[in-house]
Amino acid sequence: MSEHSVRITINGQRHHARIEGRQVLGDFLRVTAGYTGVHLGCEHGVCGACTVIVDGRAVRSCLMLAVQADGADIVTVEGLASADGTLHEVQQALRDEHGLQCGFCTPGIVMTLAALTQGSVRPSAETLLAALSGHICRCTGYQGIRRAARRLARETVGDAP
Amino acid sequence: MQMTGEQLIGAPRQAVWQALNDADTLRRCIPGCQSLEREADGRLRAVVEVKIGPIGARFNGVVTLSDLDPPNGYTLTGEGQGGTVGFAKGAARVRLTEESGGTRLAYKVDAQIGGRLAQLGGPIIDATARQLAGKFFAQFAASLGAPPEVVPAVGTVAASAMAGRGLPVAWILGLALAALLGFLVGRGQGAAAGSDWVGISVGLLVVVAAAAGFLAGRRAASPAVTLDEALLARLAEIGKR
Amino acid sequence: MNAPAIAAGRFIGQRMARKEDSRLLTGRGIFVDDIVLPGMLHVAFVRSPVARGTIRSIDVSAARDLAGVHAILTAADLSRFKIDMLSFFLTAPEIAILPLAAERVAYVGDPVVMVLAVDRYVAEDAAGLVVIEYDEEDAVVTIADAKSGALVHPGTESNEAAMIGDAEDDELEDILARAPHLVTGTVTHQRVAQSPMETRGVVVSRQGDEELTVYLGCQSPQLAARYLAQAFGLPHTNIRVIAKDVGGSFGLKVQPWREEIAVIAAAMIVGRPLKWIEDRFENLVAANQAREQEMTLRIAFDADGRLLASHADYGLNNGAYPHGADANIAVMMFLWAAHKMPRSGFFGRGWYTNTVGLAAYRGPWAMETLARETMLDIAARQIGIDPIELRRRNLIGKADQPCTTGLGIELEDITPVECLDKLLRVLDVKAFRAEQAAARAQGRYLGLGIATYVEPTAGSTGIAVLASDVAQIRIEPTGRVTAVLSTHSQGHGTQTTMAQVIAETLGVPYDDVSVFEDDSSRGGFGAGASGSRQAVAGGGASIGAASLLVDKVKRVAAHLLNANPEDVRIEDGMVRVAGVEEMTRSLREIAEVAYGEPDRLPPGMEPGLEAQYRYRPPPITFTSAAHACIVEVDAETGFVTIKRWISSEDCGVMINPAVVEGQIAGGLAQAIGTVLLEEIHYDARGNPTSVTYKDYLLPAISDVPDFEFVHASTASRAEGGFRGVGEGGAIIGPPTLVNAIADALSPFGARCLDLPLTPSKILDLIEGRMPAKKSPVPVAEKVVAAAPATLAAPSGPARGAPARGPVDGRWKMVLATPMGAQEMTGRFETQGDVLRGTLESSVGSQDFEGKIAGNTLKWDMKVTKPVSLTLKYDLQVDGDKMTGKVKMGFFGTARVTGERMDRAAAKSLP
Amino acid sequence: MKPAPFDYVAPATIEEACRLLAEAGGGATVLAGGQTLLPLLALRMSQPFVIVDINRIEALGGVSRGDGFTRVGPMVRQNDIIADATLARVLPGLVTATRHVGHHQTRNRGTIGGSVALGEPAAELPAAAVALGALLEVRSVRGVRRIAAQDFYLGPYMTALEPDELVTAIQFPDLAVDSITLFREVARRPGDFALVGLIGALTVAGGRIERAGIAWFGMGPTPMKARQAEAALIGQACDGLDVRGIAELAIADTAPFDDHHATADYRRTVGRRIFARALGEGLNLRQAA
Repeated sequence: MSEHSVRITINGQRHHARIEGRQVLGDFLRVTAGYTGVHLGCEHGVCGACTVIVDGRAVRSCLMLAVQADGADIVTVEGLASADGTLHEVQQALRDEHGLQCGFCTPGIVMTLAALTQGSVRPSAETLLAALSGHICRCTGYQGIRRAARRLARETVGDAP
Repeated sequence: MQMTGEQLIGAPRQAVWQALNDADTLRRCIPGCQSLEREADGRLRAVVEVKIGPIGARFNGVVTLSDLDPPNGYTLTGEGQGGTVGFAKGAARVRLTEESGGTRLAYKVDAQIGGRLAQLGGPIIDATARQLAGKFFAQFAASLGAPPEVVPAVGTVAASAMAGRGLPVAWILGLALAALLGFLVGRGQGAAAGSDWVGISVGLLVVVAAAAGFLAGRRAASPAVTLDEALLARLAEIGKR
Repeated sequence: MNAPAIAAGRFIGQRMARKEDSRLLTGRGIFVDDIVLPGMLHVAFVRSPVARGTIRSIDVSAARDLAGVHAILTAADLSRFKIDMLSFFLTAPEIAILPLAAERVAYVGDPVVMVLAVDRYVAEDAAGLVVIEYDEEDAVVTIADAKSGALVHPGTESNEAAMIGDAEDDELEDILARAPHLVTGTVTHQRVAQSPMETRGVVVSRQGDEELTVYLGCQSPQLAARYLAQAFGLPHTNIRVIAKDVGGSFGLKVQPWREEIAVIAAAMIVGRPLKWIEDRFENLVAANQAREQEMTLRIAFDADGRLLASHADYGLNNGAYPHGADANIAVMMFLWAAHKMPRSGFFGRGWYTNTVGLAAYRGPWAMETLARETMLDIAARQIGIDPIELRRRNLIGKADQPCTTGLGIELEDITPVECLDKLLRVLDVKAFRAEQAAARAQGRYLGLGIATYVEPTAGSTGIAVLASDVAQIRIEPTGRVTAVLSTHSQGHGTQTTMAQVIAETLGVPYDDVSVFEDDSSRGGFGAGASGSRQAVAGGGASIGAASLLVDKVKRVAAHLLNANPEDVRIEDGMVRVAGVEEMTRSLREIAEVAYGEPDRLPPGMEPGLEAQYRYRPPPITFTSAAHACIVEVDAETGFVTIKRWISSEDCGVMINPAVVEGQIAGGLAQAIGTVLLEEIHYDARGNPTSVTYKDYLLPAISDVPDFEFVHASTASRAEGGFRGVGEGGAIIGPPTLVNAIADALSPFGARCLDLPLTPSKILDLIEGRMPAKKSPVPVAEKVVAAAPATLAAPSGPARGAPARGPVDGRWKMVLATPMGAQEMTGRFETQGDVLRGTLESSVGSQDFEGKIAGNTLKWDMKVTKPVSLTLKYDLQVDGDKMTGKVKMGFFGTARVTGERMDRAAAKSLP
Repeated sequence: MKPAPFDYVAPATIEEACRLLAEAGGGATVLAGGQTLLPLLALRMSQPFVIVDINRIEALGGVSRGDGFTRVGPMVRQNDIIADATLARVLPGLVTATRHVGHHQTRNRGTIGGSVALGEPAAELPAAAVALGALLEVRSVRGVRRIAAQDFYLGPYMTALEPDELVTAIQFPDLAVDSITLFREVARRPGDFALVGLIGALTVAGGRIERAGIAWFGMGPTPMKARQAEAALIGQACDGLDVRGIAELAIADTAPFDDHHATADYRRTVGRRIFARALGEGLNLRQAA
């Protein structure tokens, strides 16, 4: 089985590692790089808990090999709040709206919302809610998550499920 | 899962019996069969590799021949281990009787598939095994010099037509193979997108139905599956391997 | 007696931001898989691919040779430990349960071999190299299979895991037969997976010979530690269970089970830290599951639609190794707990099958609400009464209380009627009916569903482990407050809600209070999350401990300031004396004196500001609710759209409305999944076939509507007036939605009693094609007595054999009750056909008198606690063994076994 | 759920990729978006000796216009298909279909070529390729060949692609400007597999249907081309079209199956209805309402 040396930037830090070709990105981020905020909920690309931002886009870190991220710039949930502890806008919205309970699925939801709201143009609530259909939360019934998404959206119109 | 059936083969019974006991013939006829060696006391050890698109596995199968009653028939019991993906096992009773125009081969099979195959593969298994049996049959008959049953350019058949086709040896090893479609060895590109991957079981069931139906030829019942020329060409081509 | 809604306090009743959230939102929570220890090895299990059979051979040679593999263990390796698997009640199971399968496997996924390797990748590589040969046998998969099939557990009498109630009740049958209206239906609830987003997991490290630190996904570190201590026969204090953050549980992690126990045993063997994190495939194949039950309910009404009687025939698939063999007595206890039901009977049985074992799932008795509420709607249609009116006529209201239900439950303040009233204030039923009619005219099918229920939450009788909770609170010398509680959160937010209660009671800022509940080595025993109990049990304990501190602070301050303790108040962390502003001191100043200057304290006062209080909640506390749901069913595709959902609940005083609504909403989402999406499938050979999240469908954000909340909030009699709210949504949600769909489909005369209601099934209902039904429970049919050979267990009791010795003497007896096995000592003495004796147990002893005929002993015993009932014993003596049954009124019949304790004592009694 | 060992190679050119595939002799699996392959690897249902990652091959990306056709690189990510201005103009049907593939997060990685090459029978893009008459350009060390999408799919995950071949381009013929797109999908949840779905493109001129390409997904072993319905539509006047009759013909070309999520019966019944609606609404026919 092949081994590869990779250079990956995570939350602004450069990581240089030698890894097996088969190592999944999610395992690399958690085990090799130590970003345990990345949660593996299903390892087959359905639950969304492992979502991180790779080169500006929200992707499932369980559906990518770590070696594929060689040279990539990755942001995990640990990389959002500012150094003084001030929460990122998305994190604050979820906190204010009680958008989490056990918090296991939360990092993925945070990263999807962070990826979609980072640009200059705010997406609509519909766009955010459609993207959130790629996340499973077993605790909240999505009420606070939906409120947070609407608050983060360009305009706060109701969603059409 | 149970299968019973019979088939007329255009060859004398002695020839059929010998072929049934000739490891080399069997190896050539078994889809995806990498090796098949006869061991002491009638045991046959086989390695079958199967691959469909990105999915694939290697199976080690052992078949034991018992109740040997040449040239009238025998009983086979077989087991195939696919490692992580699961297992397949079963038993089959084979009878050969002479008839005008050749030899009638009748068989009765009882078998199961287990492990991830059964959990993720769902309903494909049963149909796959039947299809493999039919597939083997075409090969086997061909190996005996008689052409496989005529295949219409476009076969229109019902899943029910799958029943009662096939030959136990292929089927027993096919069990291992049943994991996935033998006639697909090495087919398909592994790349995929979307989260499309779980539909596998579903689809396989039907393609197998189609293929088996196609092998079932004219004994078609009400229309269920229409196969296009490309598929028939592909199946025919694989049939030649 | 309902107190008016409580006016919100400073913190109690406020939507405070959760203390848990800042760490969870920034990726700094600590879940089991985040724990890494030096030298830690990773575990992968090799699991059975067959549902039932014997293990012919195990070959681990190839796996053992793989680089990176440290050890490979089987049941034989673990057999050096005597491990007692326990039920949730910490009682011994009725069947032998091993962490790893030894000779037989009983379900697909049954763990057989453990691989210990440097990482999970290698562990799985090696697991794939282990070759196990099985002799497969026909699997017992469904309840129907269990009744006729082979024994799931050889050596048992039958596949009946547990039984309650009565098969025959002629008097009741008579009432049902004569009733003006009899409504009958069979409700089928599919098997579901609790499916917490964090799967099960354990990291364990051995310190010294017998000390263990266990990081565990659980619902209470305290209960888990006690469980492990009993299971391994170790001193409780040697086991430290830590569970900082747990990613949901919903009943699955209520107790450690086979895999966790196996990993802990393995760690003791190899002396290296071990980690096992269940992957999602394992979770859906081999983690205990829930529900899968059927109830045939017959309800009799008088001409006015008032309840006359009902009979429930109930079956529950226990799987192979349930967390506790169960016929789910709670289903029967609460089926009519809130209704004026003159006469009700039931016959419930739990069955062993070759499927994954039964575990709790949010509202484990929810079937009673599903069956009752869906059948009440059918009754309303059949009788021709509005479903709301039918409920009004039969619900127990304020004026009817206090009262005692037929099953001995004392009701004083349930409020389903009040909840219904409040609900109907925000729901205009008339307007909806008009809209519904207009829609139907255009071929659109709208439906309104309503349901009511009551939910028992914290209780303090019957279940020992749930009887009390403890709070230890300190006002630190710094003036900040630290509380160590026996509560535990798997998302409940008890670090937030308990801090609100403590800050409110103490009069300190919310931010000054820190709550710890994550480590069994601090604080005392408590069952943590279970049965919606924490607000009541934990809240009460917190109020109790905080009140002790308030009292002490007042006495200290009064002493220091020469004031009257009654005039001292604590507000926002400042200690004030009424009317004397300059006497105001910070709590910190008082604390510094209390800890550091004992001489300035009142004479004889213990220094420090620390208090502990263990709270016993009232015997039972009820939460009530009424929900309404409006749906539209697309008659072309069978898809259901939920247009509106209103929850009107009374969970007493709300500590944090946002948390309350979060609990209800989470339960409702699970309810929506249960009704529309979720189902664990097994094929005929016991292969699970919904083993990924593409086949096991959980509700997504697009499946769950915005919920509207109405709160009745009447104070309970519990400390603080809390009632608890954890499970309600998952209990009342399913019938609310099913009733709405049935209402929408009423033009088609469809009955929707077979969950889940998939688009395919709904279309079948609409077009009159009956969907393929699973085996319904035949009404009160008797268990086959004449058993096939397989049922004649070798070690089975020799029935009807003549007594080969007198009964006189002392006997060790075991009573298998719904609460687990109860041990007692029996003393017997016979004179002719008169039998006298005494039964002694930890609870106490009681004399009895009965009859002996041949080898058959019969006597009755009256019991008054927890409810009054008569125990009817019927035993056969066979030499030094005794077997038989005891009828326990509505608790059903329990098996009794006995063994002579002292041969010598025979005949030697005075 | 961790992948079994394999060798990983990431060629930079098509030629190198083809050479690697040829050398592997059937033992290689191509990694494009990986949104299907990674779960199969994690479940160990896929245990290839070699993974050939084509994500670093520049030449496999990009959307370009040719004479009478649009060329889409197989490695164009699904979300880039959705965002592409050219495709929105010339292939609205492809864009609509792509919106229904998986979820936002999987579409950020998932590619059109990966989905088309896998041939999941319940997926949108293979059906789109068939309905829109796409031509697949396929390369190997043995040379180049072009395969019409309708001949490409032999069964689920079973295609005309040889083990040493790579899909290097997907060409869509231009549709008349006033062509009509038909798209309907019924799935348990957004992003789930279709229980039943259809995509089609009709070209109307002078009130008559000139060209019709229609394919089902989730309705058989492959994307099922509605041949009989297409034949019946061509040359017909839009007004007074027997929508339901044509829906019957369309269903005749399907072979649905029972599974956990729906029965074959359900798929046929609902397929009939959504076809009639899609066609009716597409042609603004009153019968549809």
